Amino acid sequence: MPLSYTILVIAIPLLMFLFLGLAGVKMGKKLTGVLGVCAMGVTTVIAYAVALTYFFGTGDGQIVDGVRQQLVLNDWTWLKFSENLVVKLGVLLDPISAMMLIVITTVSFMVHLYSLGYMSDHHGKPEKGFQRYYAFLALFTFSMLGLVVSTNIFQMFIFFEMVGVSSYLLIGFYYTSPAAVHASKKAFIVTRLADLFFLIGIMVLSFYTSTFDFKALMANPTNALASAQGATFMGCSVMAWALTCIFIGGAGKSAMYPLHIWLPDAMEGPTPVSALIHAATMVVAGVYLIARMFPLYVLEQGAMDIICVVGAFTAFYAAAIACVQSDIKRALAFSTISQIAFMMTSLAVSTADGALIEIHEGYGLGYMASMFHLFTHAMFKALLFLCAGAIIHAVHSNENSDMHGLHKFMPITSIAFLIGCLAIAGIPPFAGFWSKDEILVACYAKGMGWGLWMSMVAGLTAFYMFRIYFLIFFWKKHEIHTEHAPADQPWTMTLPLIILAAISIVAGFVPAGELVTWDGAHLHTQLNWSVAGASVLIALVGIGLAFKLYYKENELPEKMKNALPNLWEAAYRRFYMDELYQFITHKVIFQNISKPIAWFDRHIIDGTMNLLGDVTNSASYAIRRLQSGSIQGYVFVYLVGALLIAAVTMICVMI
Amino acid sequence: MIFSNILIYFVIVPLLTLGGLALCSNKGVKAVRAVAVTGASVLVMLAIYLVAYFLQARAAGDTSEMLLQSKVTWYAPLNIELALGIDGVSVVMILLSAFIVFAGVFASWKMDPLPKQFFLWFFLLSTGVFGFFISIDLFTMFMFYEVALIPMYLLIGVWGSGDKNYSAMKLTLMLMGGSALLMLGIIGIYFHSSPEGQPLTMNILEIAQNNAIPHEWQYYLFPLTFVGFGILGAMFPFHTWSPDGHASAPTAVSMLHAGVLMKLGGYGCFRIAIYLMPFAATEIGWIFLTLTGISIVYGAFSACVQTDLKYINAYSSVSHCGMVLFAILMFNQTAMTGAVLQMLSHGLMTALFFALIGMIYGRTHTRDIREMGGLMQIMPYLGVGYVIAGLASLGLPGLSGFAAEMTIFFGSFEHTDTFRRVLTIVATTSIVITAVYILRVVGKLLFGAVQNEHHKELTDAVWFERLSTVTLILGVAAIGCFPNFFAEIIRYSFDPVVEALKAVGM
Amino acid sequence: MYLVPSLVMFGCGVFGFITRKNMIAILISLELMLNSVDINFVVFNRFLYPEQTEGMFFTLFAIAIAAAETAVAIALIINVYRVVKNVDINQLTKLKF
Amino acid sequence: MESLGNIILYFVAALSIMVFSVLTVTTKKILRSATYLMFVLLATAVIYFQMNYEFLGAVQIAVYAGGIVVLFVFAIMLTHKPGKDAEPLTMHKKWLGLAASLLGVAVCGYALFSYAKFCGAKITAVSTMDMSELGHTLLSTEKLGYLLPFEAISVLLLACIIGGVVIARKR
Amino acid sequence: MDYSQFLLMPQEMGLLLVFLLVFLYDTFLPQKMQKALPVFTATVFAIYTALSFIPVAAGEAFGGMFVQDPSTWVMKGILNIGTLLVLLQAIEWTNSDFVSVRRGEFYELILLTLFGMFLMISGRHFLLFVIGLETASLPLAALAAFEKNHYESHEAAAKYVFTAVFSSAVLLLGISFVYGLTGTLYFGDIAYYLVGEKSALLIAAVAFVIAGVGFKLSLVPFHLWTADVYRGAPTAVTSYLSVISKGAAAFAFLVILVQVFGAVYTSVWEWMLYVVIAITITVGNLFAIRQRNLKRFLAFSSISQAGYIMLGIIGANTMGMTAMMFYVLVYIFSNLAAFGVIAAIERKTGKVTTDDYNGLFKTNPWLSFTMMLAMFSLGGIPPFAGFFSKFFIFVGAAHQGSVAIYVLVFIALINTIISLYYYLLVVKAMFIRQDECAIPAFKSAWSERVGMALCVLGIMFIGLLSCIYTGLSQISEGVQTLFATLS
Repeated sequence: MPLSYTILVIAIPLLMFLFLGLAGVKMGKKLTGVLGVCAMGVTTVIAYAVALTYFFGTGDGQIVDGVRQQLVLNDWTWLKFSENLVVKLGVLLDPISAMMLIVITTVSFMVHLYSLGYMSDHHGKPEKGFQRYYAFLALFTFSMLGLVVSTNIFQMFIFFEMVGVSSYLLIGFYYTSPAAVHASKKAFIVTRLADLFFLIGIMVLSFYTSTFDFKALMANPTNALASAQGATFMGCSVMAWALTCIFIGGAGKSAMYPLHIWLPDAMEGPTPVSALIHAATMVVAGVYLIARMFPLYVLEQGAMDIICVVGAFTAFYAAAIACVQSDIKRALAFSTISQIAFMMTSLAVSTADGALIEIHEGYGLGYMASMFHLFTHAMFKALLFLCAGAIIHAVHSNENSDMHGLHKFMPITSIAFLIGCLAIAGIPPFAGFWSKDEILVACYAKGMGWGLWMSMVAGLTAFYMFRIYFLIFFWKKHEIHTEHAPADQPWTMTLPLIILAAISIVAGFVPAGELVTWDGAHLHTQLNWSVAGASVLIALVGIGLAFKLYYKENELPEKMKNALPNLWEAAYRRFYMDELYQFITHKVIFQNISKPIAWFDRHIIDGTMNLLGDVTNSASYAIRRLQSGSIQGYVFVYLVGALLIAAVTMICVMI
Repeated sequence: MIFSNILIYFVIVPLLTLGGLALCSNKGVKAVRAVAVTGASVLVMLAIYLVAYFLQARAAGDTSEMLLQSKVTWYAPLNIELALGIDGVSVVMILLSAFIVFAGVFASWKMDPLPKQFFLWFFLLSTGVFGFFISIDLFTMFMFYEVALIPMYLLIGVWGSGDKNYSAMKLTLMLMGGSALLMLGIIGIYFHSSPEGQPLTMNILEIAQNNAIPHEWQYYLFPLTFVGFGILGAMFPFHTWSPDGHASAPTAVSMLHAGVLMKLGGYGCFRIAIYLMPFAATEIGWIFLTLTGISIVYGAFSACVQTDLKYINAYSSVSHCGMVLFAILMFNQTAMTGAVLQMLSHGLMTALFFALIGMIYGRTHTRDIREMGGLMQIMPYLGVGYVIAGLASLGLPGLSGFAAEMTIFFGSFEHTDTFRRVLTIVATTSIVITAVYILRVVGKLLFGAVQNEHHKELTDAVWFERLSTVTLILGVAAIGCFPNFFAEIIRYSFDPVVEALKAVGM
Repeated sequence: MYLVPSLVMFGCGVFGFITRKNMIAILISLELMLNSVDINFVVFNRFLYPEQTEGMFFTLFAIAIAAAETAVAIALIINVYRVVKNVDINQLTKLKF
Repeated sequence: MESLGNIILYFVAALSIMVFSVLTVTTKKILRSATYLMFVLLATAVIYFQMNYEFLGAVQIAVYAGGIVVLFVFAIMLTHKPGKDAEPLTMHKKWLGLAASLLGVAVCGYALFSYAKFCGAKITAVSTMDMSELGHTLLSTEKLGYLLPFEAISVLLLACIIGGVVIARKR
Repeated sequence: MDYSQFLLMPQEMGLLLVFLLVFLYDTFLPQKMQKALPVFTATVFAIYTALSFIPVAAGEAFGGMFVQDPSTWVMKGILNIGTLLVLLQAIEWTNSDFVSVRRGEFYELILLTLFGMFLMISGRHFLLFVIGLETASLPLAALAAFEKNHYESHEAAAKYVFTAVFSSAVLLLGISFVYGLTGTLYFGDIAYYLVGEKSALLIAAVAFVIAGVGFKLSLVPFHLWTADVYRGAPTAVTSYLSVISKGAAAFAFLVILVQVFGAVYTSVWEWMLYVVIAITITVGNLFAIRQRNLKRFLAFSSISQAGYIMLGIIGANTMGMTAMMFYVLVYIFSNLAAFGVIAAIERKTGKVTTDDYNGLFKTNPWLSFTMMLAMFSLGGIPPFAGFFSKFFIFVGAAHQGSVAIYVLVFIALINTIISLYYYLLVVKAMFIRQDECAIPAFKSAWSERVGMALCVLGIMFIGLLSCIYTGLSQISEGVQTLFATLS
């Protein structure tokens, strides 16, 4: 299939969005759903074809000197800022974008399919916004695909905004629920704040390099950095600032600490949406952004260090919180944060010593590992979320206290969930093992401390995942609350689970090292058995611990909780980050900035204007006595006026 | 013969419409509507033709500063002419105005009482607006400017709501205060328009050509003209007419006022204040730059805590229009292009907002967001429209606000001095604050549970309301999706002014 | 020196105009003022420009004007008297502010 | 002209003008006020005569003293109410009047007496204008002729007559 | 004795002829024909007005005492138009019960005062000027007292006559000083003698002359009579007082200041006038804000308008003169439109306050429309004539060029906002306010309607038709000799 068909991958969802958005109201639910799924299926097929052609094809100068080239397929001028700065919209194919096409279309297709069942009713009532839902899904898919194929950083920014909005719309899908509305608002505003930094970063970067174009930037990153030679701001080079700002943009989307707070709340949206957006695709946009600009970052060590620290901390922080969450979607959300932080860290541990030529051991590896993990994580995390969706759909609750012991009722779901857990815990041969192992290798390459830290987090991951698993499916006998006993869901929902589970098992064998590398060249990797062994061991310990604590109902968890009540409470409340934000937004911004400004406006500024009017009026009132009605008074004023004019002029002129 | 110039018809058509309306009987609302729609449609067609003409002329290599120039001497002793001419900026402004007038007619379809009188004033206002944009003579520009202002008083006073007397008076007086400053400025410019011994002129192009305004006079005249127009452009701290005025104005009037009239301010600032007095602009522009910078953030913050829909929008307008003036004062092509894009964007978007607010208000009889909620369930069409307007306002790519704001930011950032850069960064923060207040109002108004049981019986938009909003939404989307089309029309119109600024050492 | 009487007369006229209550008395004060101006003209004419007679003629006409003014004013006073039954100037303050 | 008699006459006239002026505006009885006015006017006429403006003096006596004062007296008679002629001045008004008149006198006095031309100006050549010359000038159309004002004032008088009629009419 | 010189004053002669015709009609025709007198007068006067626009030969008469030049010619024409409008609007009133016995006198006095104003305009000798001034003011006292059944009318007349006589005494004092300084009363000769003069006497003289003429123009602080007299006098007389008398005084003032005192422009009267104008505009406006009686309201508005008129004079240039004449023309139409409406409503209902006008638009749309145009024009709103006249008057003033003038123009502009405020109050009452007991719908008389229609036409088109201003401009360019002695 010619690569130029890539444009279709983007166009079809867009057209679907417009079509469903405008005409959906008039159509039946079935028709809408089937249409959406079919369109997505076609898109998926084309995307696979394109990606495979890109990876394995050889025509049209795809590979030069053994290096797989970046291909710019379309480039349409969207807006010209100035002669140099031209925003174009186009399609860029390179290993990571091709990979992302696969990831996005796969997960999206699964979710489309899954939603046919999931979205048909809402807590037992027929879902009203079914058409709207599919339209938004299509919009999101379009935005995300547009994001990954961006040819320039500004297009990236545009689609960052677009995915933000789609995410907003989908989180707020149940718009009658205040929680959902609040969550969607929060998600949008937090990511918007991050995007502000992204924008500033782009402004600085583009000002010095005079281009937005990725290809131009990455072709010669040293030059790009050198263009801002000497320009510093607060002691650091402006490029470091620019790249840090851009990272903050990415961090917002990817929910890095401290901009992660929106993601758990975003779970208010429909679960398939969480699977698609908040687990597999949109949240990795930040990672993707850094990866896209990797050659620049690698040369700017300061920015890289910041990313590294943020990533490592976030990984642990989120994992710790995930250990105590009782809402299964929230727990999964924190797990997602933690995993994305893995990817971030993996990217950031890459270092280049000054020049690009001296490639460090972890340099290419971290990049590759990160992307690989992105891929595998998308699959198994989507799986986990969809499983969670199925469970929620069955028991109409998110709380694990309402579940317990579901294994008997929903065996397929249980097995799929177990596969997902094993994958994320990094048990061979499941997908997560392979990618996580590469990441740990890269971390150890940077330094022992980084490696140990990340290994520990990996262990924690295994623990909390299995904690969830056991709490849902075992722990104790299920108490049936609803009229129907929970059961495995219809095929539309089960089929995606099975497919994804299958992918999760085999995805680790994809030869990522040969396909997804930063420079397009092959990277030969081999399993580092010492690292792998250690990590598997840690994972097993975690699983064991979880088994001990949560497989059967017992007192132990409660005892642990009581042993460190404060810590538990703090972790359960996500270390009070939400309260902090709440404080800043409501108390500081609303109460101490907006309210005073509004007051100032009404009373001082407007008051001044009104005062002018009042002063005029009262002046008018004050001088009314002049018009006393008495002729003699008039004449007096007349004469004195004339005499004063004369006298004053005399004084002025004569002196 | 001036009548062979298509531009003059932008004034003649509204005048004819006025005449037609005057002939309608007081009773028959149908005839009134028919005349109004006809007039507005003709205007839209003329505007579209004008754009086509402009593109074709430019493509054909006509690089003169103003196209379609023609002039008739009006007041020979003072050298006042009826001088017409357009450049890219005027063209898009005319297009914008035509669309908003069109949408405004439909938005006031059910105007009551006195529909005939309403449309009379409405079209008088549009006459002023179009006249302003096609003129290149200071006097006629000023005249049309005032023609556009005064109908506002009655439109708000008679057909408004709430504390309309106060608002109408305040609005009129403040804007007239602005025009008083402006008049002084224009007189000052006039008397220094030519070198010693040559006849004075009111023609903007000639004045710019002569470049004879002494520098020490520019120091007085620039602030006069800039503030004069700035008041209309809702520049801090002269914006306070805007919240009250908009809150009381009837829908179509708010639309026209925010959509078009406020643009007169930005347009005038650029066309008269900066173009004619580049020296003072570079010397003391920073004062106004600071003020507009404050406007942007200040308006946005103020909007955050308002509870009246129209107040929110009015403050949002302060912020957005501040952006326009801010960009104009950045003195480079990119930023100025952005300013005009922002004018277009804000014009359509705010008109859309006000149209929707009017329609919602017409149903719920309240504009207090605390008393409403969950309207999306009741009137999905209006709800979706409102969300689209909101998204345009907060700068969603694909809708108009984004392209405009980005052009402004990138243009502003082209400056290397710290002052401008810091201001630019400050201005960019508005995109977050905008998101905050837009989402706040959308969340409270449209989402959530229905607050008032009575609202459940309300109906969704009817055909003329839909037509009105669809027109505007299409405009918003057109600018958002194809900004370059508009930017290319606009961009080169700024060459003369940028060169003039460069010549004085900008 | 010849102007002193006229000056005093004018001052008296002003004083009378402002202080008197009776409208006729006010009119009398006015006559003083007009007359003082006449003296001015005559004195200027005689002392400074004796070769011509413009001042004298002006005075001549001024006397006629004064007569006309007085006539109209007195007619009005009497008219007012008919309505309000006295000639107190303080009565005429209904129109004010 | 500069005879002692003339000077004495002048002083007598000037003094009586001043004294009677003051009396005119300060007397409480309105009729006396009118009488004092007549004295002032007559004294003015004396000054005119003394300056050889006989015609003017005559007009002054005839129109002013004869006509206007009589008019005043009639008016007083018409409007006078016995026992009501005492009009106590309010202090407030008195001060205002005094201030205004003093200010006026001060300004005018300063203006007049600071003017160099006046100091030491003397009556020089005394050329009397005989009646025929005066009449010719009055009806001349040349420069320094007064035909037009003469005609114009007749219009003025006509207007005042009509006005008087309008005012005086009962309806 | 060259009586042919009277031929140089055809407008004055014509006016006297009209007067005679009216006088004879009034005196000799039988009672039953008297009812047609107003129409007769208006017709004759209309013919005369039309004829008065026949260009006349420019020249001096009576040894320079009387001057006829294009500017005086056109100014008289303008005043004729205004008077015609006043006459038209007065027809219905003079046929009303209480006035009809005296209607002949009304017209005769109006015509005679107009004659006086013509003398003021054309007179180039102080004696003629003073006679003109008196002719223009004394009969007005009689006119003010015209409504005998109203107490206010009497009070107004008394106030008018006392202040008028007082001010003429002050004016005469000023003139006597001028005479003392120069020994002549011919304008041209005075100017010649005054070159380089700079004495206290001159300053006092100028101040007193400004006071004397300022009284007619009702400049602050010589304005206090205005409101009371306007309020008390019959509306027809008020409208006459407010426009015609003011216009004539403005022109005469220009001539005196520029021609007589032109030599001492910068040294003496520029700053006097500067202050007077500033406080005139401001005080007039401040008083106007609080007025609820429309006639009083228009009185104060006319005070501030007088300030604007003076702006055309302070520049002391031809541009200002053109603007001044143009302003007067526009002002005539605008103010008379307002007074026409007020008169019509007052005649029908006796109501004259703004509150009475609440909801007028509902009942009497055309009257409201006329009134609104008048208010907009007075407030200087385009495209109505008032906008143009204001703009030109500012341009005329600013043409002088000093920064001080710009500041003055600025003050004036700020005042336009205040004035707009109170003009809009009237509009608000008519259009926005609602009232259950609004003035009921009525049909105004044909003559009133013709008068108002003419005013509306004037308001709408005087500004848009540039030929009027251009013509005036050519005329004032043609009398540049007036400005010859300007320093």
